[in-house]
Amino acid sequence: MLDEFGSSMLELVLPICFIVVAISIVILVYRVIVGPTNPDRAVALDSIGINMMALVGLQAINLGTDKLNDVVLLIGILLFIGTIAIAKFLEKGVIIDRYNR
Amino acid sequence: MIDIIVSVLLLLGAFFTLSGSLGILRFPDVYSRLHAATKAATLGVAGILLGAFVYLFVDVGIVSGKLLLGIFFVLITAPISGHMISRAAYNSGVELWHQTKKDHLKNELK
Amino acid sequence: MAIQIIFNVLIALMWMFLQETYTFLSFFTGYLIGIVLLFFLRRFVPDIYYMTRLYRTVKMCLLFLRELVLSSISIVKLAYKPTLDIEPGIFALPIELKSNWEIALLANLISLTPGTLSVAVADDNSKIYIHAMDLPDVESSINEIKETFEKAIMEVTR
Amino acid sequence: MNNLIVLPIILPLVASVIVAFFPKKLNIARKFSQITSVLLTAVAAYLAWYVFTNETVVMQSGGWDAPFGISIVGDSLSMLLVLTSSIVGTAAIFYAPSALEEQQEKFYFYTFYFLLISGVSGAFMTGDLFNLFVFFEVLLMASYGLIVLGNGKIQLRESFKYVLFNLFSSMLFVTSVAFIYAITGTVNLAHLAERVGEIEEQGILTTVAIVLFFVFAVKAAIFPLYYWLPNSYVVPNPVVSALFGALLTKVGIYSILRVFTLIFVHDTGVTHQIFIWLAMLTMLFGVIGALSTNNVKLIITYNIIPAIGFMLMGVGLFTETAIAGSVYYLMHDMVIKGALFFFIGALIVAAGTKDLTKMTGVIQKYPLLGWLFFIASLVLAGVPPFSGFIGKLLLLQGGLDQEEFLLVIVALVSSLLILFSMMRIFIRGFWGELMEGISDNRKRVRNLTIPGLVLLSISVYLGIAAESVYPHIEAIANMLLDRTEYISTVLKE
Amino acid sequence: MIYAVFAPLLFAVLIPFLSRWKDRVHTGWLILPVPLAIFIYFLQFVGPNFEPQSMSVDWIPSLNISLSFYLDGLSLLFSLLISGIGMLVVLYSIYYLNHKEQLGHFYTYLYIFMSAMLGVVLSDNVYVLYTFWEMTSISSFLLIGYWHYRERSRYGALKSMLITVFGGFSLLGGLILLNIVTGTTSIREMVAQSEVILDSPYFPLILVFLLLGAFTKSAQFPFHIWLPDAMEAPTPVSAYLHSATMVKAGIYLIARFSPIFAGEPNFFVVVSLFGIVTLAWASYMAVRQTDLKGILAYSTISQLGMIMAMLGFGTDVALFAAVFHILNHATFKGSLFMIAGIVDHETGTRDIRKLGGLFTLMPISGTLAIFGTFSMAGVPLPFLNGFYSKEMFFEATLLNQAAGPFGQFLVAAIPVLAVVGSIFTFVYSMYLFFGTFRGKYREEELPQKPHEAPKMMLLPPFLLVLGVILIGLIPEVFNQSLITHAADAVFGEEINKSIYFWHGLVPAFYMSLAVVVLGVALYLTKHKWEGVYSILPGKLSFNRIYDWLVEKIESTSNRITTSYMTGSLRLYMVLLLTAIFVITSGVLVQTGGINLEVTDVAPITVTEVIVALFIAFAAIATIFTHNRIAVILTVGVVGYGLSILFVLYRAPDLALTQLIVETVTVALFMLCFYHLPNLSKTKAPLFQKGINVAISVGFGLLMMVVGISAYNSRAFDPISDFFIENSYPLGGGDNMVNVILVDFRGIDTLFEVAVLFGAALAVYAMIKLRRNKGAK
Amino acid sequence: MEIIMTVLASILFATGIYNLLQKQLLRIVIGTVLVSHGAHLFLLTMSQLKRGAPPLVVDGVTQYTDPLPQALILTAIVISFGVTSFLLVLAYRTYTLNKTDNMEELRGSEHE
Ligand code: NA
Ligand code: NA
Repeated sequence: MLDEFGSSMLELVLPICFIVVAISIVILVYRVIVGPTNPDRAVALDSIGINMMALVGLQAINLGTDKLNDVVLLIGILLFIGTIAIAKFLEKGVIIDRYNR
Repeated sequence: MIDIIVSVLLLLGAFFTLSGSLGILRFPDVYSRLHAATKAATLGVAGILLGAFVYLFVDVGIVSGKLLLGIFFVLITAPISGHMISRAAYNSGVELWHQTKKDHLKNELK
Repeated sequence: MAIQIIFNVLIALMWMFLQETYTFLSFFTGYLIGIVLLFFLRRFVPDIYYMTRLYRTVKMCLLFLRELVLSSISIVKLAYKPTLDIEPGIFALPIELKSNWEIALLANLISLTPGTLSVAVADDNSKIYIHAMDLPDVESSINEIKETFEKAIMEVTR
Repeated sequence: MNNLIVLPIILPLVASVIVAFFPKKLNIARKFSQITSVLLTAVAAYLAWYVFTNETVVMQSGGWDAPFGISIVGDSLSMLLVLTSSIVGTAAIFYAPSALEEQQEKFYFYTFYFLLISGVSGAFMTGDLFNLFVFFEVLLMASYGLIVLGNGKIQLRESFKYVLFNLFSSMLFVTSVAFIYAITGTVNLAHLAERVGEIEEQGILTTVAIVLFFVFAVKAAIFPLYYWLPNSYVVPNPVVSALFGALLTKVGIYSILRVFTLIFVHDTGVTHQIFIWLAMLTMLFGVIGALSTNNVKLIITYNIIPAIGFMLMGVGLFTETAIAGSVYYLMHDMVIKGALFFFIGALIVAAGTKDLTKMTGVIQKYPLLGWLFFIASLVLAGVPPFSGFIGKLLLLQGGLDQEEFLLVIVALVSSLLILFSMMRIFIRGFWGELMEGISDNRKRVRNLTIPGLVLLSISVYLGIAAESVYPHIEAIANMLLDRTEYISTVLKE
Repeated sequence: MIYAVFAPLLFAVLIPFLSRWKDRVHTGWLILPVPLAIFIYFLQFVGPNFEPQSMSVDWIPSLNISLSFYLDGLSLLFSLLISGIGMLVVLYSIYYLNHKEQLGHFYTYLYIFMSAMLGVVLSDNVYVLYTFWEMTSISSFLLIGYWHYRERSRYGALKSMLITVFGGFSLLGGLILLNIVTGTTSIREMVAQSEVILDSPYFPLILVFLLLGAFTKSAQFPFHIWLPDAMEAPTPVSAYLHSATMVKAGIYLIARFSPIFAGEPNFFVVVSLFGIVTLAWASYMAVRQTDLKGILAYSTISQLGMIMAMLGFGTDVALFAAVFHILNHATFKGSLFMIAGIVDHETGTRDIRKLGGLFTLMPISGTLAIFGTFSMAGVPLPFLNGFYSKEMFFEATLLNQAAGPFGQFLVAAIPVLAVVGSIFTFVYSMYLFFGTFRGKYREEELPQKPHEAPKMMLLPPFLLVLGVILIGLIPEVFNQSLITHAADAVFGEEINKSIYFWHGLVPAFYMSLAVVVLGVALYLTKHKWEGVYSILPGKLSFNRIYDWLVEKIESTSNRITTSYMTGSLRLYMVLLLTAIFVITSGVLVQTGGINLEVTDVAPITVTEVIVALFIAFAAIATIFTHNRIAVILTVGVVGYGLSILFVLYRAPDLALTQLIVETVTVALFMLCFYHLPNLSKTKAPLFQKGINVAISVGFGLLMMVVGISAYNSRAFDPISDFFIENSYPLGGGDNMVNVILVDFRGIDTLFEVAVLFGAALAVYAMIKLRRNKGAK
Repeated sequence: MEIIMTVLASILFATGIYNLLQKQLLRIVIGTVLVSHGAHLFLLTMSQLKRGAPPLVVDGVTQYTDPLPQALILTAIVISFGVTSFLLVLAYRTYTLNKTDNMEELRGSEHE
């Protein structure tokens, strides 16, 4: 009885979560595009990645498969490396710019 | 029963995720946005992934170490990323919100 | 500590061999047995019992987790607040930790706590600059961090 | 034999990797490349001979039968072109040491060369549409590597445009594979041919076919998609230009020939009529380009375009004679374009300039070069009894047979203008008072002339001894028009 | 016979080696026996009982091209001219060109020509004929350009090549059509199918093609302009190619096909018209020339026009006269060229205004010139062969057939034009002789002091003049043994004509008389009416048109090409995309390929729509973002979004790959573009923006319509079931995509790696090469 | 869903082409990236979406999504990556050597 309720609840919750996460990504995309500063974009991009992990997790439940876990992990790793890289870049680039001025 | 736990985890996760995004959307400057990103969003994804882990473990019978690792990884890296970005932002001269009260760092640099 | 872990894993693997079942579950069981074994043999093994350290670590982690949840909630509150009546600011936190990775850890933990985000570390490692979402009182914030995180980290590392 | 047929693809790939290991040891790299190249030609010749005398050889890669695996099909057309390209390539390898700076050779010229040959052979031999895309990318990547070898301002500038055009057409390729897969559910050429034959709703199929045609048309430099070609071919070293001019555009036209004789023959009234119009415009605009400039290399480069028009003409006419003409022209043009670029490279070294207005009387110091260039010009313009004539004759026969009078007249006029464009070089550059500042490096000029001489001899042979070649070409044309042999051989029905 | 054709070619190959000893032995002597032997070979066929000969050797049988040679009267006549005059020209050239010249080149070209010309007149196969035909054009080109350091030589060479090869290509078209219509490549078999050809719908086209070939080669109006410039060639060449033989190839061609066309009204109108106009125009123009060879060139043109006109008349007398005149013209014109060459050689100039009074200094040459010029003028003397054929020509001009009003007009006009042309012929002939050998001797005008030429140099013109005289004295001998056979071949059946000196008071006689009388009158008053040349041709000269055309071809080509080959990537892209768009959508509409009836689609879910929306949003945003980092990150969003789609659409491997690729790409973007300037707000003009928008939107729409239509036109199940079923059992992997990649489609993967390998090396080379260059 | 994805792919094409038509090197390169995304999406969409489980063999599952296009896209993605990386470095080198990132200033009619 409880299990049945649970599974039907999950059936309802899952699409809701999907949509919520998707909307949340849209919001972040807006931030990426609008900025106004590059660190803002970096933050938003980083968060998009985090949300993507969430989305993939949801899809893993949806499909009942563990084959997507690689994707989750990979996003995590890439995101970290990517964000560090971008941050380093933003920092360095401007220092060089300063010298140029 | 387990499905209910999963559902709750998912809902919480989704809620935090959305909140984080809203924070990033609404907060006035990059530093405050970083607060939202490193906290709410991270917690959100941890919740959802935990939900996925539980679901796969109980309903499908798969122990997904990678998911756990993923959660762990996010928790570890999110603040580092946040730190890096904020430092980059500050060093590249991104201005604080006009209502910001104190800036000790500014004095330090001068 | 590393040696202890390796021992433990070896014990777990041996257990798997004995059981002839190569699943996560049997590994897990083996690992648990190893922990118990190591606990009893801890006098013969160099260094402190790693589970002790693990316990402290876990404690620290839980602390962070709690902080994380709390801070998230506070952020969420802000996110849904119709008007932003906050007073953000950057303040310097003097620190006692010396090694780089300790500082890094602290900086990260600070970032996870409510309302604070580490922005930079001073060149001489004496201070961490922290951005706070709402900064009515600098002193109390500094104390709070020093009491909780710095202490927890020291517990683990020293 | 079935598995040996991949040798022309695999051997150069292996050679490409091997030679990448000792790029700085030029002597070894040169010797290795020369030996491998000759060996490769021998292998290609043997395989071609085998296919000509026996039957089409199909290798189903990994042992997976078509349409599930990738079929490598060595039919007579493929093998003919593989052989021709390896011959041209070998000539280029012997030409390269004198043409390139050591620096350029060291930066993987030979690696890219073998990669190019591998891609070209693969494109000629693959029996799979998507795999064709992959081979296109291989040969394009190699060509990118070759084109940036100069690495000067201008090279890079033009390379950028070149890469961009090809990249775009590659993307269009993927897209049209998608469309075709949507309709037919397969990517194997033979299987496609079979399935397309059974489809009733053909309108969209024709459209998709045209999209695919444009993909090939960009690579083949057909009007109005050839803009990228002149500058990107004129800028690199002559040996690279020769490889490009002789091989790259030909892969495009080969693909058109293959796809529009094997698969999309359901609505020739639309598709092939478009080809005829485009063929005319290609000839005209190409030759107009050739007449527009005083840069000798650019003249040769522009002359690639009308030749493509001739080949497209045969596909458009779609009769046995015309197709045979296209195939003959294809083979001939690979050889003669290689030779011409070699000669032009030698001329530029000899005269020390590319500008026709600044060179005169070169023939007085370099008579061999002059005469070879003269003969090559005649070959190019389709003057008998050389190879160009046979192809042109067949195409004109096909055109007149189909009552495409305008097309034939355009073809004739462009032939004349091609000759004119070549004679401008001969008369203004080779004839006249001996210029000042002409190069004294006879040895280098000779080294740059000999490979072209070899190719030119082949070209002359192809014309005078056409009888030893033409029956095979006719058989190829027959095979192309009667698709059943290809389909049944590949699909083993 | 085949040896006769190829012997000169064979020697042409050897000549460069023989010419090594040119300082000791003049190369001409070494090779003189070749034409002599050929001449003797052909001479043996001459006689009243001549029977046509034929032989054939396979060349490209699968294309019906065989080296089949056919020797009938016509080809015999030509062969004799080619070898005979060839021999004389070689002999003459030995004295004309000294050993400091590039004799090897000269004789090589000449012998290639000899072979080619023999090939033209002996080939029975049209394609072989064509091959030799082009060879004559090319050897002529080389001979005209022999002194290529002269600007005029280069000009003349190019001109002759362009015009004759233009005709050659046209001829090729005609021959192919003939081949298609008759199904044979043999001329004899074509002639046998005359009816088929005349009834063919292609007939007018065939006629145009063939005539263009013939007219350009035989320098018919208005294609005659190349011939005067061809006089830049050494004089032996002018005598040989540009008067006696090559320019008659067009005549030969028409004569050869004459049995097919004779009597065809269109053929009559066109050929007669062009021939007679050429005759009149060129003889008129010849009078204006000041260069000896210029006069001779125009004279040749006019004589060729006369022969051509007669071929057009098609009557037995006309054809007979035509054949006869071919022979006569070769003799007197050949000798005159040689004399002109001698004069040039001895005096250093060919300008008739500077020449004069040479008879006393060069009596033998002068005497020979008398025979030549008077024969050419058609002076009625029994020992001048020119008169005989001229008289026959007049006879032939009096036609009574007429088809259509224009035909009738032409019939009326022909005799008039014939007489006019002949009058001018008379005038320039007189002018030529008297202007050179009589009148005032002006030593100061001449670059060098003239002497009589060496005897051996005089021998060739002498032999030709001997021909003039002999033909005049014993015409019937030549007629019975040679001319009549040739005329038969042209007419297609036997012609029995006799050649008499005196025909009685027939109209032709009065015409001849009128020519002589008016000719003398006009010659004497030449200086009074010369002003007419500034009105006609004036600026209408065809030379100007040719020059204008050549110049225009180059400049217009340049203008057209530079107008769109601007190097602007954007323009190229715009043109390319527009072309693809227009043609593809045209086909789409025309074939009715649009199929928007949605069938069999997957359910729409909100998440996917949202993801799609944000991808689209980000993609569009790239256009409006001007911060380079922002653009790069936005593109990163698109890529990440795509990998979300891959996750949602059950493609985990794709998602993984896309993620890695996207991240690395973004990193690379940052690396490469960080230091580049920020993206400026586009300052492009509004209409340019409009075009950009139109093209991108249009192309996107096209892709969309094609995509949807293709999707809805699914006709087969994909072949994937095989992979789904067999990946695990046969491929041994549970990841189907992986199994496909490494096993079923392993070649794709192998070469995908090859692409990466190439990319890596290319990038490395690009970066490293720079460093090395920088170090230098 | 396929229709929406087709539209999306077309939008990627359109925006990619718009970028290709711009002057700056960066925009042009970005255009190619977008177009290639569009092409890959077409390939995925045209083979029908969501018609079964991911193409990973699981006992008891018979309905799988078409694996072939996925394999093809994978190849295409990797190839595009190789070419794009090359193009990026090329663009960078072009910029540094020619001192401009404006394609209109990189027309060039001179050939050496
Ligand atoms: Na130019
Ligand atoms: Na010149």
